[in-house]
Amino acid sequence: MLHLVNKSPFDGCSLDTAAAIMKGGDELLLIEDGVYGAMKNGKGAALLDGLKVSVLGPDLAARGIPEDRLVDGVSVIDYAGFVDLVEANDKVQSWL
Amino acid sequence: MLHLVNKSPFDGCSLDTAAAIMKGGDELLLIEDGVYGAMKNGKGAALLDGLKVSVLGPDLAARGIPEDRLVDGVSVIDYAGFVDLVEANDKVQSWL
Amino acid sequence: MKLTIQVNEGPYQHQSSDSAYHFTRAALEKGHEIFRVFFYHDGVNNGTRLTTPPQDDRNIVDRWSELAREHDLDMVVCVAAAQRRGIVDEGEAERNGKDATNIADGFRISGLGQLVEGAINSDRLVVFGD
Amino acid sequence: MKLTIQVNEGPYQHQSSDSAYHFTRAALEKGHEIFRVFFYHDGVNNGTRLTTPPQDDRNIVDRWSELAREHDLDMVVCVAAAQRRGIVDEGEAERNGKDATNIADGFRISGLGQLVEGAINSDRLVVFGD
Amino acid sequence: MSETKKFMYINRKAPYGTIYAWESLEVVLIGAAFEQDVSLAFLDDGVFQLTKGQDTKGIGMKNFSPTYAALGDYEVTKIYVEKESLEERGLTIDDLQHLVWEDEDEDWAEKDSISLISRSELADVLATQDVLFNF
Amino acid sequence: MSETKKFMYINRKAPYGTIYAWESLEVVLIGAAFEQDVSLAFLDDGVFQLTKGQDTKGIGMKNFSPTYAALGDYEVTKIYVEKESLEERGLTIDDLQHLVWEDEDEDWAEKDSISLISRSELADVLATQDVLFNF
Repeated sequence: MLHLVNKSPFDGCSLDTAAAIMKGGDELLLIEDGVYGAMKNGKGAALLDGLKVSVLGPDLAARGIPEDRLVDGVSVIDYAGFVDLVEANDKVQSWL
Repeated sequence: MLHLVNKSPFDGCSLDTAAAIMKGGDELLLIEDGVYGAMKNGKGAALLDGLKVSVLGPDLAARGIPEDRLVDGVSVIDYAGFVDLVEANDKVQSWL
Repeated sequence: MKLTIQVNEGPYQHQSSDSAYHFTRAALEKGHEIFRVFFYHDGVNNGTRLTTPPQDDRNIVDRWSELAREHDLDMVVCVAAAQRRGIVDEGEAERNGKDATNIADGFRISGLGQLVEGAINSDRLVVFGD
Repeated sequence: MKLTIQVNEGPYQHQSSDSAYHFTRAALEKGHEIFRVFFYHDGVNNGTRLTTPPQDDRNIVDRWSELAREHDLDMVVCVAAAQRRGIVDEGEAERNGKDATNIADGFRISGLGQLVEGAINSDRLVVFGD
Repeated sequence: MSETKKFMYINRKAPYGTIYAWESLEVVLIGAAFEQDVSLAFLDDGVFQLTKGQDTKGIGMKNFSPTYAALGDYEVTKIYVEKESLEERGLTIDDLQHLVWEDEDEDWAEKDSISLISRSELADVLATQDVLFNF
Repeated sequence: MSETKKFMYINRKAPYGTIYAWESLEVVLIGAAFEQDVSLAFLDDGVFQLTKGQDTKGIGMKNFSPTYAALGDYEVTKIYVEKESLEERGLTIDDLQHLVWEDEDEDWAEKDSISLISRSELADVLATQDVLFNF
């Protein structure tokens, strides 16, 4: 199962709930303002511990976040990688 | 100064920021989904301590929250009362 | 008191337009003056005459049009925001080569300066949004 | 894989429609099949031909229309949501007594069943919203 | 279209402040005709959708909360409410509408539609679904 | 229209995910012509609007961040950034664009536009304003 979060960790509880609901084998993809959740020293960092996390590179670049500011172990992917994640997981949960 | 909050205390940080910015003499009005912030035992209750708080009655009724579920000291007003609050304060800050 | 009201969201999706309407009506009933209602961002979508809401629900656009007619309200739709969202009057249709208009009764399309002017000329600016 | 894409927000206000577009394009480039793109809630506002975005910005509506033309996409605007927001084709104009239409090329108005059918017939449903 | 899928509608937003709750319910009602294996989840602010005593006269909007009570007639009988979300909001199950359905196989016995489940149980239920609807 | 008011534009939302940041800036640019006493506040997710190095090619949206650097030319020279909001987000002032203006009264000396202030100082600044714009 692929979990999509598109909100900043300060805007609602989508990242909190997604992280709490995720099971072993699930994956998390941060898109749009959700990419702020993967920042080192940010509010989201603590939530990502032990999770398999990707962020959408184009959204990261738009917001001026260099990749070295991300929590260790986070993958940066493009829209094609997003499609691959959707294919690799049996379903998608958008935490709107 | 009148502070308007229209979001649930679980949806973003509007109530947190409004409560932190409010100064003596300022007033807080909770409207729309913001009315959940005035519920006893809810997440917003702790933030309201010492503040002058009103909630919009029509929004409260729509959401099925009885007045006895509100934090003590909160006033319930209607749209006419909303207008009066805007008039009584020198300006309005909408924490969108 | 003299008021300018700003509406940032379109009809139905968010409660903002409803809240702004009830507030505006209450202010008028109390004898206050509405200098202007300014529709910005998706708020411009309140100004289309093409909606057909369910019969058991309120008609948000018609309600604004009627309030404007009764109280001679100045309801301004921001031109830049309207161009992005597709709210069009005769002038805009001609300028931008559009084959239809959708602006509702009582709304006019004008610039962002109208919001700033509203803020300058009113005692209070009250913003309704998301 | 066969995909249905759901778009819940209108153009420009939220990034949802942009993200859905880039995702859909990437899926097509990889050879996946898009069973349907379903526009719901304010997402129906992506289907108006009356927008005129600034020349230095992307044209969200045209972009969808072109993608549909190139790939023969089925882009469905929910009728109930469209009636609330004022997205109208010839049939809707006639039924609801409207004097104009605003539907853009490549979009068709149909029922919510189209979303459910999309979910049944696709390997994945991917939702973009607020 | 002969295949039956497990459909879950995820409700995480409060009613009236935005239309998502109501338009989500419209999908559930239409979707019922497609005879899939349907369930609903209410978590986060979505639990507020089910509160008793909603009265929208003062805001001039349609009160759609009675529709939840009709879900049983549409054979939508599995409604999961997340315990943690209720508790964080100072709510109990008694603050919510009592939703029931009639079991044809047991002489139309009235049964509860709502199951109060923990976050980790909800995670298990989500894992078994085929399609998740979000609004 | 001869009266001068203290106008403050409040920015609390991240860029690109929603259009509020950009359309707010459009009001600031238009509003500059009205010769009011203008200032901008950036707090909560609004501080993300000012980050350096924004590159929107990959999302196909217009990069409006260079406009902040032009605000000095519009005589918009008072930009308040809330310290607590930066810190909560793991940011420092060095992550933000360096915004300056030229002081006509001091032989066009270049001065910083951004003042980093605490939440309680921001509360004081808000209190002195006549009109608060929110988007």
